[in-house]
Amino acid sequence: MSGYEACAEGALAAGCGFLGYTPIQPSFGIVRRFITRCAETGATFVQMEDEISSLAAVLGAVWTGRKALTVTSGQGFAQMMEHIGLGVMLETPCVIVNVMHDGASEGIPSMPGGGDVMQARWGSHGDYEIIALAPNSPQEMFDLTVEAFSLSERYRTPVVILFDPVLGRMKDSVNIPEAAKIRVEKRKYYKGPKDGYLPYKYDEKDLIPSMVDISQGYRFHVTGLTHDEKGYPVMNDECQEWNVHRLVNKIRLFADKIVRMEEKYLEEADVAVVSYGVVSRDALTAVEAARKEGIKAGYFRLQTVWPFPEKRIAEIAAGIKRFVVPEINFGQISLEVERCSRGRAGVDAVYHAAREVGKPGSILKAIQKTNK
Amino acid sequence: MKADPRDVFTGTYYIDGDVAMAYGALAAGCKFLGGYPITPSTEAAEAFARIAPRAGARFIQMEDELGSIASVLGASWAGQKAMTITSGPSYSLMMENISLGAAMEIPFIIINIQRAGPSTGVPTCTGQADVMQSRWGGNGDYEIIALAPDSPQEGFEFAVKAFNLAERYRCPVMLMSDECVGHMTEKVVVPEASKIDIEPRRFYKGPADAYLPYKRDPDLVSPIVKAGDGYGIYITGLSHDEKGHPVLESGNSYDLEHARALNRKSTDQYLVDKIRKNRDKIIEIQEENTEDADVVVVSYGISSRVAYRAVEQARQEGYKVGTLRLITVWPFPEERIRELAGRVKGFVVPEINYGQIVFEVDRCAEGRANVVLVPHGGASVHQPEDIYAAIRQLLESKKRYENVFEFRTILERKVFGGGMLKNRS
Amino acid sequence: MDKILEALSKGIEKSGIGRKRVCLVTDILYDPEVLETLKIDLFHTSRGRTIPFATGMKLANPKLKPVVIMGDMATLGGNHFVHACRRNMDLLVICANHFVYRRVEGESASGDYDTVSYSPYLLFENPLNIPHIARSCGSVYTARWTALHTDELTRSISHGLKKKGLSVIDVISPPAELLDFYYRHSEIRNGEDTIHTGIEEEKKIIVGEFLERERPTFIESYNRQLEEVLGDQFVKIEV
Amino acid sequence: METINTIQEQKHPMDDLLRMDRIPHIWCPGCGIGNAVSAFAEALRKLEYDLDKVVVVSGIGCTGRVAGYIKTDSFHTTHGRAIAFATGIKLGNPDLKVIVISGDGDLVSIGGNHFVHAARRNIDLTVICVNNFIYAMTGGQVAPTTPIPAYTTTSPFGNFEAPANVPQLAEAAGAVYVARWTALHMRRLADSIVEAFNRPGFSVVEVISPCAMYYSRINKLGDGLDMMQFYYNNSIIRHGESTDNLNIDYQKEIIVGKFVDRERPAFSESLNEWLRKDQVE
Repeated sequence: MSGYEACAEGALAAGCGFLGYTPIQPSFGIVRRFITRCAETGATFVQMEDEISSLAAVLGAVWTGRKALTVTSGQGFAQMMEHIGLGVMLETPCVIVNVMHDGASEGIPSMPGGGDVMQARWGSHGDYEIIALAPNSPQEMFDLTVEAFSLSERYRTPVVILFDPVLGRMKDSVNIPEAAKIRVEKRKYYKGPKDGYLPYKYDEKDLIPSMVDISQGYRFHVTGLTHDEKGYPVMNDECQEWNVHRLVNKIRLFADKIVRMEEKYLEEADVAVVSYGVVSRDALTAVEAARKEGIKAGYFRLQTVWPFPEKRIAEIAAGIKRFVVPEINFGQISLEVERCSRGRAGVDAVYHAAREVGKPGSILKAIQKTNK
Repeated sequence: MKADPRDVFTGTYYIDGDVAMAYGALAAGCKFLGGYPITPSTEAAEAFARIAPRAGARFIQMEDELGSIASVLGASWAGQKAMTITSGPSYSLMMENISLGAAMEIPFIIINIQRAGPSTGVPTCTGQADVMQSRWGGNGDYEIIALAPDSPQEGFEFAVKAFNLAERYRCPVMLMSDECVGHMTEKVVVPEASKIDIEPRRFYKGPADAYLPYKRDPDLVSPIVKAGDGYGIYITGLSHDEKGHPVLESGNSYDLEHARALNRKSTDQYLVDKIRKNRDKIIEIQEENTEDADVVVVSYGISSRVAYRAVEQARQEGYKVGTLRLITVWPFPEERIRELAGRVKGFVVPEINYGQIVFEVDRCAEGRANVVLVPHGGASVHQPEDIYAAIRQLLESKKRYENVFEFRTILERKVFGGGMLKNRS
Repeated sequence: MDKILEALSKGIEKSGIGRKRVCLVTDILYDPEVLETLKIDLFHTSRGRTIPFATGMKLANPKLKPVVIMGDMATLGGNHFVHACRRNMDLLVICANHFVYRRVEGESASGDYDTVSYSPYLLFENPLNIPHIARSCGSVYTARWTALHTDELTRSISHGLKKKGLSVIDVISPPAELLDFYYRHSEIRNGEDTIHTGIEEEKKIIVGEFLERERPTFIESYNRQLEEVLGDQFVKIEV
Repeated sequence: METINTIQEQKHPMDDLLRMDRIPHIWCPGCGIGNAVSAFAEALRKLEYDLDKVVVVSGIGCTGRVAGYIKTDSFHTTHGRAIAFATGIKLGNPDLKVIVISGDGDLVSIGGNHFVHAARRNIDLTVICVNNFIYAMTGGQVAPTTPIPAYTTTSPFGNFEAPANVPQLAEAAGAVYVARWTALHMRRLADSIVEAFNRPGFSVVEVISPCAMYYSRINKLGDGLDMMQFYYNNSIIRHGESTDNLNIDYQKEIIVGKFVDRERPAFSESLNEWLRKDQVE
């Protein structure tokens, strides 16, 4: 199964019932798989006129009780920025799959890229936090897509899955467990009396308000404007503080629970290679090659790019000399690593590592250099 | 080069920041505005529409923001200085075409009057939460320049500066103002044309058949031509080579050798390199009393004016507090922060968001100085008391923070009481 | 070379407006080699944003006559199309009506080509009647041809280039192997009411020149209105 | 003991349909949006439809605030994207009745593409477009519907762009039901909304409404009521009129009525049929 197909299967396994999309290279593999499985799963789909409306339709569908997905790439993702903001403000769980391609604007559509990582975090106006996952194999495409739906329901936030066309086309065996064994977080529904429902009354413990579906008789109102507990617009700084502070903290304070990462050979390492997505495959090869040469290299992979594993990076930084951060861009996550290492370990960014996918030469060279 | 007297409406005005920016843009020679109404930036477009026909400049209100930014790109390629004015959600809609503009290396400016977000937020009130977005909002890798004025007068001056930088480096320049500055009415002096320096567009002057749209000079910027000059240019948002022709992968399989060849041909890296290489020429900061400071307050835009009050108070009480105001928010003055981090106790960063530039400061502080964020959800400005208290707290604290320290403001305590704080470690 | 570009090149020649004045704004990826024949400036923009890009160009340099070839017109750029027609911007818009998203591996066109369903989107969706939308929104010249109607297309392009205001030419240009199929299934009906030019299953494709009329262009209206109000203070847009 | 007769608290018939806890609303005195809302509420009352199954979606702008006052499940979304958002709701749960209420700038300018394509797909939505010829929320800028040569803040020397003809655009794109009324045609408007509501497919009702604050003030057209009456007195009812003739000139007569009423297969029908066929193959 290819990465694209694994992603579509993961979405369906997580109970996704709606796909809104606009065809754009190179994300189409997911759409094709999803559509062919629609008839048997009862899911529905719509091909919208542009990416703006794709995400808008997805947000609408979510409020009817479905889990919803949109897939896109590059410029399409850039068009979605406004509605990521709306999704955050309405606290609408949904999953956005972004197949990153190389370069700014249209770049090189069929080449892998990593330039949208910061965009996923900062792309929409205003303050918010988001969750972004970066799988590195078809199996993980499946697992993390399921996880993405879980996280989005748990934290009521849009979740972005970042991968690239190389992973999308990569064929590998994917183990899809039985339906009973796939655990997906259930939506947090309100269960009290009908007239007592307040759309944005949050739980003190997790800061998450509970949802209801359209047509259940709650007659609720939600708005993208700054709103109070009732969901009605209130235009003052206190209410703005009430919204923004919580939107940010509902993820920031629980980052430890969200963060997923993979570590190898990090004990007694001198150099740690921090990577994510397709590059991490080469990073691991490079680390192992370096270890054969006697360099004490360690391997650290981000499965959740956002929130960033700040604490863990700081811990690792205390024990090593240098970080090597290979990325398919001109320095994005390397900046975060630099920040979190707090001056304890230097950071070497390896730019555009992926133009050499399949040959970890530049990463290995960077590791060797740190050892000198 | 000096400004064209026909474009400069010399005089002393009592106008708001939005209008001042429109005057500034006209003075810089802007001849095209593609706009779409959105609070709180509309006044600028309205002012432009009123004045522009007299200066031979054109205003068109497009059907949406995607249209307005695309029309700006087109107008710029047709040889005119062009800009758009926007805010909040509209700015998010423009991200795709900002990325296109950066990739095509088109000089243009965007005036973003920031408002409180996310989403529709509080349209009529201020915010500073689009700062990271202007740097990272488009897809792919590119660098931009962003300026943050703190008064209507600066709104005028920075609009001119923004056009100059855009023409100089052929890149998008963001004028990141905010609702406060935009709607603040103050004295604005528009000088005579002979006192305004203008960077003319660098047109190519060599023979037509030798023209390469992306052949760079030592500053990594290339001269430009106009559409309709007969050069037969091919301009694309795809990754391109010197000629502007797209470099594309052949077939679907991933071919390593081919990828290497593309890497050599593509000019993508110059989108970031041209700014990074010229950082020192671009970066502007305004420092006061940083020489002997124990604490430096790093701020930009309207927050710097609020901070000024707190700093004054702290200095009166004998604390050694300096200020560093970012005039160019992007590129960020990394080196200077690194230098200061070595000798100050810490930085206080007041911004009307929950942490954006403060992370950059924290990164450059490299753990050598404490960094305190004075956050603000938006819709109003900080209370100087908060900034003052943050300065005091920083001076008194003995331990080294493991991350950015989020100061608890009066507003936060008022809104949440003990509620949200319980969760804070 | 692409049939549309071939016709465009001949059309520019025929119209005699000069290659320097024409520039091409498109969201379809053409090989740069086409410029050797076309000898005009070519701008490859983001999907669907061709018309506003050309609008900006026209206003910044009114001497230009931007030609827009839209690949994804019917979807992403629909709104710009509607409003450019309304404003009557002085552009020539050619809709390369692929019936399918050409760059996405021919989604709708997969399957048996002989029973191909006339749909630019999904197999079951209703296609947009482009000439009718154009007419309703205010374009001054509307025609439709298949890419194999070479002479007619050239004539239309030449006419559109000379015509003041927004001209729309809907060109049925499916993947090469289907060209002939559509050509055979077309019927020329000049002057047909655009209400009947919808592309429907089991029916012939109506082609021809459907509409020709005069309306003031954006720049003409702009000049007239502002001159009236501002008088000498107004700096006119020189065309 | 003598009982004192107090005035009994009475329930207004619209209390159940509007969010009374949000009244007073934000609209200016003399605005026509209130009329559109009461006509809509009246239509809901006449329909006797299960209000739990009705969803109101609106975009941004003065009319965009309508969703906040209607007591059904209601969504106030982003600028221009109300129709796209509503499309998602309708496809997510086809049992719902989804109504989009928004302004001319929101639906026809920035949302023009979604308007065209939702009509083309024939998504089962009812769109109520309150046309006040201006962007009012942002302070009176030129809209695509502004007649020539009305003055606005971004057409300070008079508008020169040809205005859009909303019914014609709707018809050309494929709407199945198109009507237009002015804000004072309260009963006819309510009846039209009922009809549109019951019609499967994409239906559009345009409401010509005064903007007392900006459009009227800048152009010196009197107060809101004057304008409302002017529109009403200058309207000519012509059912079935060709949409070609529906352009609105500055302070001239306005043709109102029901212009289009036809049948086309709705999106969900076509989708389901396609899925069934696909399954068989």
